[in-house]
Amino acid sequence: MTDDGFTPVDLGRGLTLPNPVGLASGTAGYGFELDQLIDINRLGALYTKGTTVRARDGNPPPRVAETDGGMLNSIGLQNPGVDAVAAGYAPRWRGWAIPIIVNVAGGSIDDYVHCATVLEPVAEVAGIELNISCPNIAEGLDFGRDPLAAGRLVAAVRRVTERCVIVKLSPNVTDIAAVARAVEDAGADAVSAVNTYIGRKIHRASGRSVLPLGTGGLSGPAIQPLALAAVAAVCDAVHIPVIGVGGIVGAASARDFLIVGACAVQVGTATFVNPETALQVLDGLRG
Amino acid sequence: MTDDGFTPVDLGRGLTLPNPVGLASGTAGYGFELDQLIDINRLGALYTKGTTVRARDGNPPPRVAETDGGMLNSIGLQNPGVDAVAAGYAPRWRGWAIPIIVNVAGGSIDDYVHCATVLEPVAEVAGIELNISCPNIAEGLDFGRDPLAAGRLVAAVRRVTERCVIVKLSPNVTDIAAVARAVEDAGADAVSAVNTYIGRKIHRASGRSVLPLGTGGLSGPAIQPLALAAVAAVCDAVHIPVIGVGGIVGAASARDFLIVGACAVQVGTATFVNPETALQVLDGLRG
Amino acid sequence: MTADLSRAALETGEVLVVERLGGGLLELVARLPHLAATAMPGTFVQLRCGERTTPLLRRPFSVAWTQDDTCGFVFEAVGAGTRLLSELQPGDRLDTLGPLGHGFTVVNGGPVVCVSGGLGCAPFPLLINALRRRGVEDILVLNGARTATRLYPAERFARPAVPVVAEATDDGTRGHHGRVTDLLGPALASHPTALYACGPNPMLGAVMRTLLESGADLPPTLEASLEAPMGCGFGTCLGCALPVRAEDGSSAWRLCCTDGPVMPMRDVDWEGLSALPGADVA
Amino acid sequence: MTADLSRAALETGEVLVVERLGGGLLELVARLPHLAATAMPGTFVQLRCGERTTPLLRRPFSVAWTQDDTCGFVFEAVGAGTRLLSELQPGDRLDTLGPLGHGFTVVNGGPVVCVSGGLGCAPFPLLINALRRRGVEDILVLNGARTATRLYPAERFARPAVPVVAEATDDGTRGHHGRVTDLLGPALASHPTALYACGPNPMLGAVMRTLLESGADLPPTLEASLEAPMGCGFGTCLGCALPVRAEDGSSAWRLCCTDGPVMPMRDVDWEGLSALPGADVA
Ligand SMILES: Cc1cc2nc3c(=O)[nH]c(=O)nc-3n(C[C@H](O)[C@H](O)[C@H](O)COP(=O)(O)OP(=O)(O)OC[C@H]3O[C@@H](n4cnc5c(N)ncnc54)[C@H](O)[C@@H]3O)c2cc1C
Ligand SMILES: Cc1cc2nc3c(=O)[nH]c(=O)nc-3n(C[C@H](O)[C@H](O)[C@H](O)COP(=O)(O)OP(=O)(O)OC[C@H]3O[C@@H](n4cnc5c(N)ncnc54)[C@H](O)[C@@H]3O)c2cc1C
Ligand SMILES: Cc1cc2nc3c(=O)[nH]c(=O)nc-3n(C[C@H](O)[C@H](O)[C@H](O)COP(=O)(O)O)c2cc1C
Ligand SMILES: Cc1cc2nc3c(=O)[nH]c(=O)nc-3n(C[C@H](O)[C@H](O)[C@H](O)COP(=O)(O)O)c2cc1C
Ligand code: FES
Ligand code: FES
Repeated sequence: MTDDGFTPVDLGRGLTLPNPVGLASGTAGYGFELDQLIDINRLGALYTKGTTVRARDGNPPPRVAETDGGMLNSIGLQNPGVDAVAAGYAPRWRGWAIPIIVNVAGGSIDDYVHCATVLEPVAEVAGIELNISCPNIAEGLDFGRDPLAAGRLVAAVRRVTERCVIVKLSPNVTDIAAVARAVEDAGADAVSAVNTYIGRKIHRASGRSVLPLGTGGLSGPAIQPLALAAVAAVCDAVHIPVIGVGGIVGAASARDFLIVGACAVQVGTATFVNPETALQVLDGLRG
Repeated sequence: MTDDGFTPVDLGRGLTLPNPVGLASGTAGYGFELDQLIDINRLGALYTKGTTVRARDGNPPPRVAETDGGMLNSIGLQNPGVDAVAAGYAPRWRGWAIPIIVNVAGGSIDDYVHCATVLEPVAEVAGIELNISCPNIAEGLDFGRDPLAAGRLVAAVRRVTERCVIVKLSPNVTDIAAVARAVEDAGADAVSAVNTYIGRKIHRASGRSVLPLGTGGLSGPAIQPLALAAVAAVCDAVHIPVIGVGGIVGAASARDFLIVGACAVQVGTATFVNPETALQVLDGLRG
Repeated sequence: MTADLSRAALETGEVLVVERLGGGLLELVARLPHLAATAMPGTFVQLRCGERTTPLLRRPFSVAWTQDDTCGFVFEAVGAGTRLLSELQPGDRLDTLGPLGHGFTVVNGGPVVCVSGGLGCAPFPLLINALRRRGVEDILVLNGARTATRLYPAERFARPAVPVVAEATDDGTRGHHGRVTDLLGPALASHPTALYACGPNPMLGAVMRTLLESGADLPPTLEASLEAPMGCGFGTCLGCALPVRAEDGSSAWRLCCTDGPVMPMRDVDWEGLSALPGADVA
Repeated sequence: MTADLSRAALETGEVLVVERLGGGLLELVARLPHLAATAMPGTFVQLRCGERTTPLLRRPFSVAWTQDDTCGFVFEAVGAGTRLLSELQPGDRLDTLGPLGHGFTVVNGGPVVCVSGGLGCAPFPLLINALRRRGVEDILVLNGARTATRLYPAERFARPAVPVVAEATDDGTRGHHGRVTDLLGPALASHPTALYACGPNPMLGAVMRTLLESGADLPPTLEASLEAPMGCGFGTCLGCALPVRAEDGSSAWRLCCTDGPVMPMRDVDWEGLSALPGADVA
């Protein structure tokens, strides 16, 4: 038990989260904004914005749109590139108590391997989360929707890193359990589920899609029952730790994921509504 | 144009809907309740409750549970069996202006073929909708999640019926367009999309799943952006008519489906909230 | 068989009063001429709680009483829907669908016993009024609740003439210290022609068990108003199944919303019902 | 570069006044000591509209003015969120996150021109107050709206001393009959040190175009408060991108919420901005 009253969460390869509540990728940047708003170091993990080999400008706006109980996003992986993260951001994480897990995205196995290689010597990086499930870039879903491809990707990354490798699964598949098993077999230390659901919104005045690529990723409370079903299926399928994410707005919706077998959770969209949500989840889970 | 000001919707094989707004399967029974509450004969189609070879008692309760902007159901295809529908219900439809499309479900190709055969001589049946996507029975999703199986099923049914065959697609797949193409190639006259999304809810007092099978099907406004994305993908993939369904609550959310290429829509869960929703959609689309 | 929904209608009424009775009980009065004219004892109404998509579904409530063109409802804020109802103000609109369901059999002669647990009080004023109009005067209400403040006030069970109300509280703060079922024994001594019960499903099961264990003859009319989570309230979603014993003794489902909510207590599969997670799963 | 959020805080205030100004404009006053003490001209606050999950996200609003421990906001009910705000009553709680964003550069000497289109009036009272405290008295407000009732009242742009307000309405019901941009020419004749603009993005583009076409020297301080749909408001979602011209002339995105909402008008890629579907896509 930590001071906070939680049993640490062992994700393998030396990565132990002080508690089960983390900030989901893409909803907390690289931590520097939220660090000014909340006591970020009380949390269990920070999953960074998806990071790619080269800097990406992201998609044209509008990039967000609201739906019933949820939001669509089409950020397009805007990020400064892995070198800037390793060289520029990592030093700023020095001394942070919260484990930093860098979310990595790419269009090819080489991309992921390159990012993992760059991050390997960076002491401030506690682990990497392979985002094989971003619906907002052309090549974003290929790995996440095919167990074989996902397995190959994980095996390749496994070869270049001793860090804990978490694989972020896409829910936009027929059988998420099959993808989970494939990445487990290929050497993933843990899986996180789920990324966003492919959704579309029509701008009613013009009859055109709101988001520039037509579709975007749906997150928020609307997807919580879907994410919960997906995470339960993953928990039944694998033996490695499972991190639940999707529509968490408070301790009750977070506990649902622990009940179905997840060992930790990530708070995403709810942080936008209230930056303190993850801390409230933490306090609520203990209480 | 009909009196109502709509261009009739030609679904093929002689099935022409007087207007694009129908009542979705499982949310309007066999029409006899709603006929007492609304002017059902103004609507474009009634898709009946999923009907099977033999009568089914359905799942143990609780069978419905609410979520943010949606509801989960696990009815388990309670229905009186196709013989009772053909012999007992069809005569009561005589004289109804609204086309009756019988939604058919089963666990094997033989089941579907049997139902289609029984319904074939029934004059009051305007078409059949093959439900290959019910998440609430053990065998319910097999056909809907595999393009090959779906194609084989449709081909078999095609051989025994001259009726218009609509195939109701499952959204719980990696590639809904592939399933749509497969059923088009196998001879389906039209497709409807989507059925419900697999979801789970935890009963927080007990920590157990609310629904008896653990999971159920999510419907309602929460899924509208997801259904819209799925229907757009189907419209891009096939040349046969596409009927959009999922989360429609009024004319605006219905029009979204027409904009992405659907030729008709079905109103489901919203009918529970307001039995007049489909009529309001109809009036709103015209207006 | 298709339910008779010929009286059911959408009606938007005006909220007239939202009265806090203490202990969390609220009485909502609204002008609803159609519902007031057509609601039968034990029927219910589907109320829309707020105008947004969360909470999505309507919520079922017994029609507690009707007077001229107004209706009364008794409830408590237990979740999102009832919380929204509790925030209504006079002048606000109330979106209703009703009357729905199969109500109580109103007998022609007494004595009659009404057994209420908690919010189970709700259908009884309307029932008692109907009984009185049939000339039934010998009406005994057994009213149980957790604590005194949560007892629906005796004088509200019927206006103007209050029936005999025997009260029980779990904590002994008013009336009998114990369960409302403890009061059944003496009540049965009068050989009632009818016993009507309403309350949480487990309480109804306890009533049935107590009746059977008492060895007394069961009243010829023996009915309970049951609860189930509802999707539609009018028989199309098939979401509100309750277990009953079919004529041949086998188990079957009946719909709470159209076969019930009032069912003959003899028909209910109480064992099956108690094995279910209960209505509080919503 | 990471945004400076050191002053931003969650603060739950109390609604004091919800005033209907006519034409659909509302002025909301709430006790928010932290925000009142820290808001700078042109910064904004993220307001939670209702307590439910629909509408899910907060909505951005300019801090219109502050006085002691209260803040004023000016808005209009255009959608679900603002409708909920418009239904607030004195005594209700208001959940805020702010101050956020990068505000106006408050110059030290005039003349100064403020250009407002529609609800673009919102940030100006606070800005004018700050200018006055720096000794700037020569302030001209150009205020445009569709129709007279939708003009933010001139006397509210600054208290107690009203600045000079020139008005324009599309329908000619008050002031100049035409666009607010028609008033720019004469205003520029005074060689303002600063021009501040706020309004819908297309109106801001029109201001820039008019300035460039006028051939007059551009004011040294030339800033606009822009709009974008926002996910978070504090720089983490990257949802609020706006097109700017980078130093090397190439196109780039800047975040409305942290790089803006106030941006140098010279930097904005007005062509890129006008090619976007616009903020009204939310
Ligand atoms: C035919 C019928 C008549 C009813 N009449 C009344 C009445 O007159 N007065 C009254 O106070 N209540 C009555 N109820 C129960 C009432 O419908 C629920 O309290 C209400 O739906 C709760 O809604 P909510 O959004 O506040 O709670 P939710 O957030 O939906 O759930 C909170 C809690 O409410 C209870 N609940 C939810 N749905 C139901 C349900 N369908 N049946 C029983 N309990 C439920 C559960 O305990 C649950 O844990 C009746 C129920 C039925 C089926
Ligand atoms: C920095 C900033 C400051 C603002 N200050 C004010 C202010 O002081 N007063 C005021 O009335 N409005 C202001 N707005 C606009 C305000 O945020 C929107 O009107 C509001 O979000 C609409 O919410 P809604 O739920 O009512 O409408 P929605 O249902 O979300 O949308 C309805 C309509 O509102 C508009 N809208 C929605 N979101 C935005 C957005 N982020 N930016 C611009 N327009 C939008 C669109 O026209 C849309 O069609 C500001 C916007 C920004 C970005
Ligand atoms: C604006 C936004 C950006 C996101 N960016 C990423 C990303 O870069 N990498 C990733 O793996 N997931 C990303 N996600 C997905 C979230 O991490 C999370 O899986 C998803 O939003 C579901 O959780 P929620 O409902 O709590 O938001 C993003 C989500 C949002 C809303
Ligand atoms: C209670 C319920 C029962 C349903 N039963 C069936 C069914 O028997 N057959 C079928 O094809 N779809 C069934 N559906 C799915 C609906 O027809 C529809 O595809 C889905 O609910 C999405 O639409 P909605 O969001 O408008 O409800 C059912 C849906 C609900 C809510
Ligand atoms: S609630 Fe829908 S059938 Fe009873
Ligand atoms: S609104 Fe989230 S980054 Fe600007």
